[in-house]
Formats: sequence, structure tokens, C-alpha cells
Amino acid sequence: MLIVNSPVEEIKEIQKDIFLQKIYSPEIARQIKPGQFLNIRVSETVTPLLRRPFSVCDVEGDYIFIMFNIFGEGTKILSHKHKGDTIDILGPLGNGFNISDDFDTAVIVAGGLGAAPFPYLTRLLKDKFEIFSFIGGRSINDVITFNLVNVKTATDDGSLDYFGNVVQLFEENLSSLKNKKLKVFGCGPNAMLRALKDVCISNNINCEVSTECAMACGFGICQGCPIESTEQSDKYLLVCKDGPVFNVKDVII
Amino acid sequence: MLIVNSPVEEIKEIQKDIFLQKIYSPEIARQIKPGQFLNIRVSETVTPLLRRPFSVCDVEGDYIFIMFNIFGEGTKILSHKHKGDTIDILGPLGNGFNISDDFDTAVIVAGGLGAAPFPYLTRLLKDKFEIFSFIGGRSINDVITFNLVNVKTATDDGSLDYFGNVVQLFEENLSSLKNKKLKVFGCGPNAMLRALKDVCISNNINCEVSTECAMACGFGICQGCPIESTEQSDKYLLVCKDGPVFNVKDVII
Amino acid sequence: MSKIDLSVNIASLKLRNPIMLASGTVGYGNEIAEFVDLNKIGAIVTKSLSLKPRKGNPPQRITETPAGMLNAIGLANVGVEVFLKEKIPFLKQYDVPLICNIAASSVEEYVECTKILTEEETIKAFEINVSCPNVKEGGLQFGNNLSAVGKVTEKVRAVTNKPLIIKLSPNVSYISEFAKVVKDEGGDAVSAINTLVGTAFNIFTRKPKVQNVFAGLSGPAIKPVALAKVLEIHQKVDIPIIGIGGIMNWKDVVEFMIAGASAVQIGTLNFIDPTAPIKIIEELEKYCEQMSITSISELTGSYII
Amino acid sequence: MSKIDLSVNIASLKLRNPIMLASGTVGYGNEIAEFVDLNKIGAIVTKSLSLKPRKGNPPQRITETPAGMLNAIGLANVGVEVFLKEKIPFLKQYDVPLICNIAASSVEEYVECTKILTEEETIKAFEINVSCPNVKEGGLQFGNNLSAVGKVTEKVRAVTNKPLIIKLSPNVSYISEFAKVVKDEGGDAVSAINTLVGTAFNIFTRKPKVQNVFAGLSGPAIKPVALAKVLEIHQKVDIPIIGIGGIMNWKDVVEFMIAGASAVQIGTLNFIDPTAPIKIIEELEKYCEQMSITSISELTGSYII
Ligand SMILES: Cc1cc2nc3c(=O)[nH]c(=O)nc-3n(C[C@H](O)[C@H](O)[C@H](O)COP(=O)(O)OP(=O)(O)OC[C@H]3O[C@@H](n4cnc5c(N)ncnc54)[C@H](O)[C@@H]3O)c2cc1C
Ligand SMILES: Cc1cc2nc3c(=O)[nH]c(=O)nc-3n(C[C@H](O)[C@H](O)[C@H](O)COP(=O)(O)OP(=O)(O)OC[C@H]3O[C@@H](n4cnc5c(N)ncnc54)[C@H](O)[C@@H]3O)c2cc1C
Ligand SMILES: Cc1cc2nc3c(=O)[nH]c(=O)nc-3n(C[C@H](O)[C@H](O)[C@H](O)COP(=O)(O)O)c2cc1C
Ligand SMILES: Cc1cc2nc3c(=O)[nH]c(=O)nc-3n(C[C@H](O)[C@H](O)[C@H](O)COP(=O)(O)O)c2cc1C
Ligand code: FES
Ligand code: FES
Repeated sequence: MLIVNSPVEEIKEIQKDIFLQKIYSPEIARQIKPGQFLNIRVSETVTPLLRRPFSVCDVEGDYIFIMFNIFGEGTKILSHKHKGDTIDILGPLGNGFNISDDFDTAVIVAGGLGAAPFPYLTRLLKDKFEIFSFIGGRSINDVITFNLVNVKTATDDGSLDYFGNVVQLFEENLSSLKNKKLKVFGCGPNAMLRALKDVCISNNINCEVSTECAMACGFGICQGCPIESTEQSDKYLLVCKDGPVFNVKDVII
Repeated sequence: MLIVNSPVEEIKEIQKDIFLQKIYSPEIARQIKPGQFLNIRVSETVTPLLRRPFSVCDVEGDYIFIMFNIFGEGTKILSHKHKGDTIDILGPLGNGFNISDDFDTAVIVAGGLGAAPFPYLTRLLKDKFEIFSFIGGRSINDVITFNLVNVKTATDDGSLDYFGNVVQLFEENLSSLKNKKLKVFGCGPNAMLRALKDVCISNNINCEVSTECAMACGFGICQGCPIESTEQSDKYLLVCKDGPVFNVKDVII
Repeated sequence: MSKIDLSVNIASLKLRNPIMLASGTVGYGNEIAEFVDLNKIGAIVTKSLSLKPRKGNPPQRITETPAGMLNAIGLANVGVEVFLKEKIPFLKQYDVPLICNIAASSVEEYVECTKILTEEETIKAFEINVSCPNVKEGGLQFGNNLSAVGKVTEKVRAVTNKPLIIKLSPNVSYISEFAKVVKDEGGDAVSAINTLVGTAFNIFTRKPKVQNVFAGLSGPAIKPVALAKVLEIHQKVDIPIIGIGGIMNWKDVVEFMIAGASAVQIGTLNFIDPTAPIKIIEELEKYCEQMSITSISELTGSYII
Repeated sequence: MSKIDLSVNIASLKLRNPIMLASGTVGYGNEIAEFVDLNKIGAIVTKSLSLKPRKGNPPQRITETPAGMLNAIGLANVGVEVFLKEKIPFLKQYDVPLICNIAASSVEEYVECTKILTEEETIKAFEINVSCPNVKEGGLQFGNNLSAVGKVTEKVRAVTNKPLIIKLSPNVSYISEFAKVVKDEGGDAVSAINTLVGTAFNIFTRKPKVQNVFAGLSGPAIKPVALAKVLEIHQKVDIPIIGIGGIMNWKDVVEFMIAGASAVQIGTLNFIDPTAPIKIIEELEKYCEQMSITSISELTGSYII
């Protein structure tokens, strides 16, 4: 865990309303793993007060990338940063995806901005594993396939490709993946993660998801980010410290 | 009184730590008079919450100018504006200097950033009146003579010219101004204005000063900016609405 | 023309929309009228009036704090007589419900003020300020004392038939107890909240930043507290609530109404953007349209807990 | 080496400097130790401990507000037993006064917790939390009730000789009355303030943003209120005060000390910049140097009113 002031190198709108920010941050780049996140202070003033969590989207040499849309005040300020402005980063935080289990085929299932952590995961896996990416969104503009490979897409309104949600799309494609040792990596809204969990558990597929939740600190001191554990009903796990990536078997989403 | 969103045209540091901001604001430029002020919202967020008052420093065609130093959070944000950023201006506010009295010689007496309103006054007066400008500061770096004419300067520490305060300098020069119909225009810290008032009253010189005080609204609705009147002890005048320029006879500074 | 009904009722007072301008933040209406078409506003509340004119506190009266401001104006006002003679004529020109806010240092003075003002037909309701933190007498002495609030309500009620609103102090543990007393003594509605007691010091001079030392905190900083007070009253007492505290935009208005407010007042925001009240009214209409709300009063207390 | 004496005393507790880390904002010290050299801090206060472990409230537990945040963690904690077994060993490694904060839902539970913990010599003092707004039992029920605060102080005092600090609720009209009771019943100091009661709603779902509905407001937004509470206590009661609420930098610390605090606690700021406490200590030293203050405790209550 570091706190660094890192200069923005570039910010671009990779598709309508979706921003990719490239940040020069060698220390973080060296340490961070896919699925881990950064807690970013977007302003020196007291509004917004708290840091904002973002998944590491990708790493290239000394540069890290984050991907976001303008959601509220914090992301708006972030989108207005100029090259050379510095941003205050606390990270790397949380546990990333476990990529040393026993699998030969990685399946990425993402909804909307849930695609954010996967360019980096894809970069690390693509030479050694087969990858299938199932990417969904409400509508054509919400489908983000940036730097992913072997992509199939779904939209809730049918405006692009498969008409339905991304978990249905994944499920329909399951038969074609039958003889592989799968591991599923999921990220997206909770409703989607719940559906994904059901599919994976009933098909006995190893699945990790990156979860989201309101956070204050990001490193375990505020207790602001509880998530119900399947094993212990007498205490919560913390999304920031015990997650944000969990095996679906371990948490009640 | 208008509320306008006006683009910054240029911002430059005219001397160490002193900024001059040029703003394209034809509506304000058309109406504003020397000694009037603007109440500026420096940020869209709620910190800083209140607008910040600034004297109009100068007007050139469709452009207005303000002059400031970095005092706190608000002026810091203002100093970071880029060309093209807009700023939210409420103005013109208050009463300016009265330049239609009976005088033939204008005497400007200013301390520190109290020089801010005088480039504009000088511009309007210089063709028709003789002007003498007495400008003081704590030290050489605090003396601002930008766009003033016929200037004599004083510093509290003697680092530039006259060793002493600017009111003393003015007083010592009074004899040379004896046969003129003087009007004094003053602006600066309260202690300076009090001294200036004493000198002018004992020498029977017509004198107006621009006063300062914490403000919330700037146009008379908050009652936040009282100043004691010499005439009515049962109520205060308001700096924003009845001033900020007052004849020294009318107020207890 | 839109089909959305923005009108709300506070007891027998009918407002064309829930947006009122708060006491002490619009003077007597004349300055703000340069920015706001008063005929479009729900209601305007005067600066607190006392029987005699008050000079108010010496400077410095205000200072800024994180997302808020402290003020100790000290109820500077022209007094009832000058108000009737010099301020009412201006306000008469507009078709906007005028609510007179009254501050006093004794029950008798509250009663006396109300008696005089109730004769003036331009005045449509009274808001009794029992909660100003910035004066030595009256103010919090009344506002934090249940029986004093009861007494003031009872006695003022006896001298006017116009809607009677009591503006409550937030500087108490259980504001709903005060709302209950107001209801029991015949008050028609409560306003919540007035400012929170606060202070600030200059760390170099060690003097208070506001001359009066203690001052009233307003602005967005207090919004969560104000919402909790409104919700507490709504859950415990059946009385119309006017929500006040830190409103900066239409979303804040909706939030107050969901928490239990029938109408709201805009205070500090008037200093920052005096055109905001009108913008807010327009945006509220859009929100209702988008959410298929036909009458904005449906929002009041519509929280799902 | 500097000649400035930053040390302060809270009753018999001597701190190397006035910067303490507030309960609930540093867990049990292990995470924050990655950023802060605990050996440089004035004192560390644990998350509120209860007799048995508490799961705390379901999510969502926090939300942001203008210059502040609301939390309703619900006193999630490991309980006294696990604390002693698993958390104390880590804290033992450091030369920093450890203050145990205790929360309970009955006077008996407060007493029981204190009895057990007072045996542990690593624990240098107790801070009794009678003011948590986020739990159904205990919490404000105690904190807003004078005789309950008196009773808790008296009974806990009877079972420990270690310095006893009572953490007061700001959700009362006159906090100094509570400080007085604490003093009368043998408490050594008071902490002021805990969070203000607040709430927030989602305007589209109409649900509370924090699952518990009512939550505690902290952060810079509350600083003026906290300062006023500290000042009120200082003016009325002769008892050491630990100032808490919205501290973001060294200037805020000085402001609290001028208003009457002997030491301060840093809360929400730890979430935003866990390295801040150390920076603040360094900057306080510079301020003292600049102002020719030889002992920082001179600042306490040095307001000029
Ligand atoms: C581990 C993690 C990784 C994330 N990765 C990304 C990413 O890569 N790209 C991206 O665009 N967004 C990501 N998010 C969400 C991102 O943090 C929010 O979009 C961001 O906080 C919005 O800030 P804002 O000021 O624009 O919006 P505002 O609405 O003004 O503020 C958001 C506030 O709401 C709170 N909040 C409430 N619920 C949630 C929730 N479920 N998630 C987050 N914040 C919540 C936050 O704590 C914050 O205070 C991630 C969140 C988490 C927890
Ligand atoms: C009529 C008028 C004209 C002015 N003209 C100029 C000018 O031309 N150039 C310039 O540099 N400055 C001018 N000032 C002062 C300027 O407004 C302050 O420097 C500015 O508010 C500082 O803001 P900040 O956020 O940087 O400082 P901060 O210290 O963060 O904030 C200043 C805050 O302090 C309050 N305050 C307290 N006392 C005073 C006081 N005596 N004057 C102003 N604010 C006070 C303000 O209301 C504001 O909320 C003028 C002030 C007034 C009233
Ligand atoms: C400068 C100022 C003066 C005020 N004067 C009065 C007053 O005279 N009477 C009164 O009842 N409330 C007064 N108030 C309180 C406001 O009406 C309102 O209750 C409070 O400011 C909270 O709302 P806000 O956060 O929207 O400002 C005043 C507030 C401010 C900021
Ligand atoms: C997330 C969070 C959890 C807290 N938990 C506790 C607690 O367990 N016990 C306690 O006495 N105070 C608790 N507090 C209150 C703080 O100790 C402190 O009194 C308050 O936050 C005000 O200070 P601040 O504005 O610096 O945060 C908590 C505060 C926050 C923000
Ligand atoms: S965000 Fe603070 S503990 Fe997880
Ligand atoms: S600044 Fe509001 S009345 Fe003068």
C-alpha cells in the first residue's frame, strides 16, 4: 500500500462517455495485480471528501490505466484532469483475481463498466490460456469491449447482437465450452453477479467476481464495506480488504 | 445587477504573487464604474461555498480585469483558471467612486492590494484631472503600481523609496498640493483608512475610501457586512450596498 | 401547459409550489426581486421582525466554514412599525404569500408583534422564530425549552387566526417533542431547521472569527442533520413540516419532501445564486414528469424504510 | 532537536503530543500502522468494544455528504475476549498509549467490559462511548440522558483506577451539563464530540442511503459545531477536553486547542489520508516555533473573547 501523487499522462474518451485515464505511476504499476483497485482523491478541497475506488484497468510499463464514466461529482472532476495534473492515489488495494488455480480456459463475464478490470487480466492471461469474453450492457452504448479478446456481446434492449443479459448469453454458450477446465471471472452490477453465481454453482464452475460497494477508506479501517459471508454468519467480510474479488462460493451477493 | 458566466481570456502574474485576470464580459464592462465590485463564484462545488468579492480593476472594451493575490482557497482556485474556463460573476455591485464632485486634482492613496480599483479610476480621470498616486506596501514586493500614473511609493520596512506608511507619505506631500481642489480616493487595510480619514478630516479634504469586510451575498440580503455610520448610531450601513465606497465623513472605520 | 400539480398546502395556506424563501436570507424581498420573479415563488418569509428596530451585532458577523457558513447577524431588523410602513408596500405588488417571521425576547413581545401584524391583510401567515442562536435574550432560551415553546405557541395562537408556523431549534436531542408541543398548543406547522450552534477561531489572533463568538451554522454542511430532524418529526408527530437546511438544488428539495417536508425553504443558497429558486421550480417539474408524479405533494413523507 | 514541548496531559495520562487517533477510524491499529509510525502518535483509541462480538449493521453503512460522511457501522467489533487475545499483541509492540473505547447497551455491560480490560496493563485509559447514534440499545439512549451518563460514569469509575474519559454526544442542547455530571461522578476527562445524527435519501428509490436510516455525521462539515461544544464545556466546567470533529489539518488542531481542547482526535481524515496525523504533528511544531510557543499546552483555552 502506497500513497503517491502521480501525473496524468493522457485522458481519452474511448467510446461515448467512457474515459480511459493513463497515469504515470511506476511504483503502483510494479505492484498491482488484476482485480486490485486504487482509491483516488480527486480534489484537494473537502468536496468530494472521500477517495473514489477504481479497478486497475490495465498496466503498461510504468503506466497504469483506469476506466470510468461520469457518474457523479468525483468522476466529473476526474474527467476534467489535464495532462500533467497529478492525482493522489492510494493503492494497490484488496485482493486481485487468483490466476494460479487449475484452469486452462478463462471466461470473462462483464456487464457495463464491469469490463474495467479485464484488459489487464486479458493481457496477463492471453498468451497462456484460451479466453472467452462475454460482455453485456443495457444498450449498444454501454457495451465496452476495449482491449478484450474473443468477445461475444449482449444487450438488454437488443440494440447489439444477443438480445438479453450477458449471463444468459454465457449460459447459452456453456455447452460449447464443455470439455474445458473453465474459470469464470465476473464483474458488474450485483444482480448480474447473483445470476452468474447461480449459473456457475449449478454447473460446478470455478468463479471469481469483483464486487462493489460504498467505501470510505479502502484498506480496512472504517468497516464501511461489509459483505455477507457464506461460512460465518456472525460476521461480515470486508469488500475492500477481503475482496473486492471473491470466489462466489464464499459470499452472499 | 447581472449574473453572468464569463470566459477568462488571460491570466498573468503582473508581479510576484499578484495576478491580473482578464475576463470577456461585455455586459458587465458596459455597466460597471470604478469602485464597484464583482462577487465571483470560483467553483461549482460547495467549497468554497460563498462568492468572493473583487473590485473591478480595469475595463477595456468588452473586457474586465480583476487583480488579486493568493490569499486562501478561493483565490488559489481563481489563479488556476485557464483561458476559456468560465467564471460565474454577480455584479456590478455597490456604489463606485463619485467623480462628479467639485475637484480638479485626484489623489490616490492605496496600500497593498488596495491598489486594485485604481487602474480603472485612473483611466477615467487621467485626461481631465491631475492625478497624484501614493502607493504603499509592507515591503517592496507588496507595492503595486500597475497602470497608475504619477506615482510615489512608500514601504513600511524602507525596502523601496519612502520609509514609512503611505498615509505619512501623503501627508508629507500635502504642502505641495496646497492650492489645488483635491479629492482623495483611498483603499487599503482598515488601519490605513483610519489614518487617511484623520489626515483628510483635519485638513478638510474631500475623501472617499473603498472599504472591505466579510460578505456573503454582496447585494444587501444577508446583513453580513455592517459598518458603523457617523450619522445614525441606531443602525449600521451595509458595506456591500451602501458602500463599498464611502465618504470618510459618513462612516466609522 | 404542464399537467403536474406543484401546489402544496401547509394547513390552510395554499402555495403554488413548495419553494419558499427563508427568513433572513431575502431581507424584505426588494433586493432579491431583481433576480427572482416573486410571482413564481411558493412563499416569501421576511427577515425576523421584532417590536422595535434592532441594530444587530457588530462586525464581523459571518464567516465561511467547510460547505457552510456561520452567521451572527443578531436579528438586525427595521421593527414592526417601519416594516408595515416602508416594506409592505413593495411586497403588496406581488402575488406571493407573505409570511412574517417574528423574533422576540419575551412571550409578551411575540404576542404584541403578532397582534399588530395580523391586522395587515397582505400577511398570510406567521413563522415564529424561537430558535435564533445569536441573541442574548429570546432565541435559544426559548427554542431549547419545551414549556417555553408551548407557551409562545399558545399565547400567539390566541391572537391570530392566520396559519401559525413555529420555527424549531435543531440544537435539541429530540426535536419531535417540540413539534408535539406545537401541535398540542394549536400551532399549524413547524419549520425545521434553524441554524446549528457553531463557532470558529482565528488561529493567529486567537479571537473568534465572528464577533458574537457563537454563531449559526447553515448551508449544505447541515443538510444531513436537517433531514434527520424532518424525518424524526414526520415519524412521531402528525403536523405539516417545512424543511430547511442546506438546500442547494432540486434534488435536495426532493430529498426533504421524501423525508417528510410538505414544503421547503431556501436560505444560504440565495446568497450564492439568487436565481436558483426559479431554476429549482422548473427542475422539480421535470423530475415529477420523469417519475410520473402528478402532484408533487405525493412526495411528502414517501420514504421507503 | 527542537525545544518545543508538544506533550500534553489528560488527567494523569501524559501524551507525547496532542494527536490521538479516534475510535472507529483506525480499527485496532494494524492497518493504519502501514502508514503511520504509531510510536510518534499521542495516543490510539480502539474501535468501540463490547462484551460480546458484534456483527454490526448490514450494508449500506456509509454515504458521503457535503464536506462530510454519514456512517452507521453499528459498532461492529470483535468483542473484549478476541481483542485481548488477538489484537493486543500487535499493539503491545508499540510505545503508544492505548486507550480502549467501550460501548455497551447497559450500565452492567460497561462495568463488565471495563473490569476485564482494566487488568490488561497495555491499556492506559478508557474512553466510554455513551453517544453512538447507530445502535438500537445503548448509544443515544445513554448519551442524551444526564442521569444515565452520571450513572455510567459512577459505576465504571468504581472498577478502574485508570484515567476515565467519557465521550459525549453532541446531540444535546447544553453539552456542558453532561461534562459537569462526568466531573461530579469522578470522570477524568471528556471527549467531544461524537457524530451528529443525520440521514440521507436516494431520491429515485426513496430509500435511505444508509440502511440503518439514521446515521452519524462526521468530517469537516461538523467542525464548527464541535468547536462550539468544546468552547461551551471549557467556559462552564473545569475538566480536560479532548476535541474531535472534522479535523483536516494542523490549523484545525490549533483551533480546537484554542477553543479549549487539551488534545484532539483525528477521525474521518484517517480514511482520506492516513499519513496526515504525522504531518500534522510536524506542522504543529512549526506553528509553535513561529508563534514562539514553548509548550503546546499553552494553547488550551487561550481564546481571547
Ligand atoms: C472496488 C471498486 C472498484 C471500482 N472500479 C470502478 C472502475 O473501474 N470504473 C468505474 O467507473 N467505477 C468503478 N467503481 C465505482 C466507482 O467507485 C464509483 O463510480 C465512483 O465512486 C463514483 O464517484 P462519483 O463521485 O462520480 O459519484 P457520486 O455518486 O458523487 O459518489 C459516489 C459515492 O457513492 C458511494 N457509493 C455508494 N454506492 C456505491 C457503490 N456501489 N460503488 C461505489 N461507490 C458507491 C461512494 O462511496 C461515493 O462516496 C468501483 C468501485 C469499487 C468499490
Ligand atoms: C468590496 C471588496 C472588494 C475587494 N477587492 C479585492 C481585490 O480587488 N483584490 C483582492 O485580492 N481582494 C479583494 N477583496 C478581498 C477578497 O474578497 C478576499 O481576498 C477573498 O475573499 C479571499 O478569498 P480566499 O478564498 O482566497 O480566502 P479565504 O481566507 O479562504 O476566504 C476568505 C473568506 O473570508 C471572508 N472574509 C473575512 N474578512 C474579510 C475581509 N475583510 N475581506 C474579504 N473577505 C473577508 C470572506 O467572506 C471569505 O469567505 C475585496 C473584498 C471586498 C469586500
Ligand atoms: C445570514 C442569515 C441570517 C438568518 N436570519 C434569520 C432570521 O432572521 N430569522 C430566522 O428565523 N432564521 C434566520 N436564518 C436561518 C435561515 O432561515 C435557515 O433556517 C438556515 O439558514 C438554514 O437554511 P440554509 O442552510 O438553507 O441556509 C438566517 C440564516 C442566515 C444564513
Ligand atoms: C466510520 C466511523 C466509525 C466510527 N466508530 C466509532 C466507534 O466505534 N466509537 C466511537 O466512540 N466513535 C466512533 N466514531 C466517531 C469518531 O470517533 C469521531 O468522534 C467522529 O467521527 C468525529 O470526528 P471526525 O469528524 O474527525 O471523524 C466513528 C466515526 C466514523 C466516521
Ligand atoms: S472501505 Fe473502509 S473498511 Fe472497507
Ligand atoms: S454582503 Fe450580504 S448584505 Fe452585504
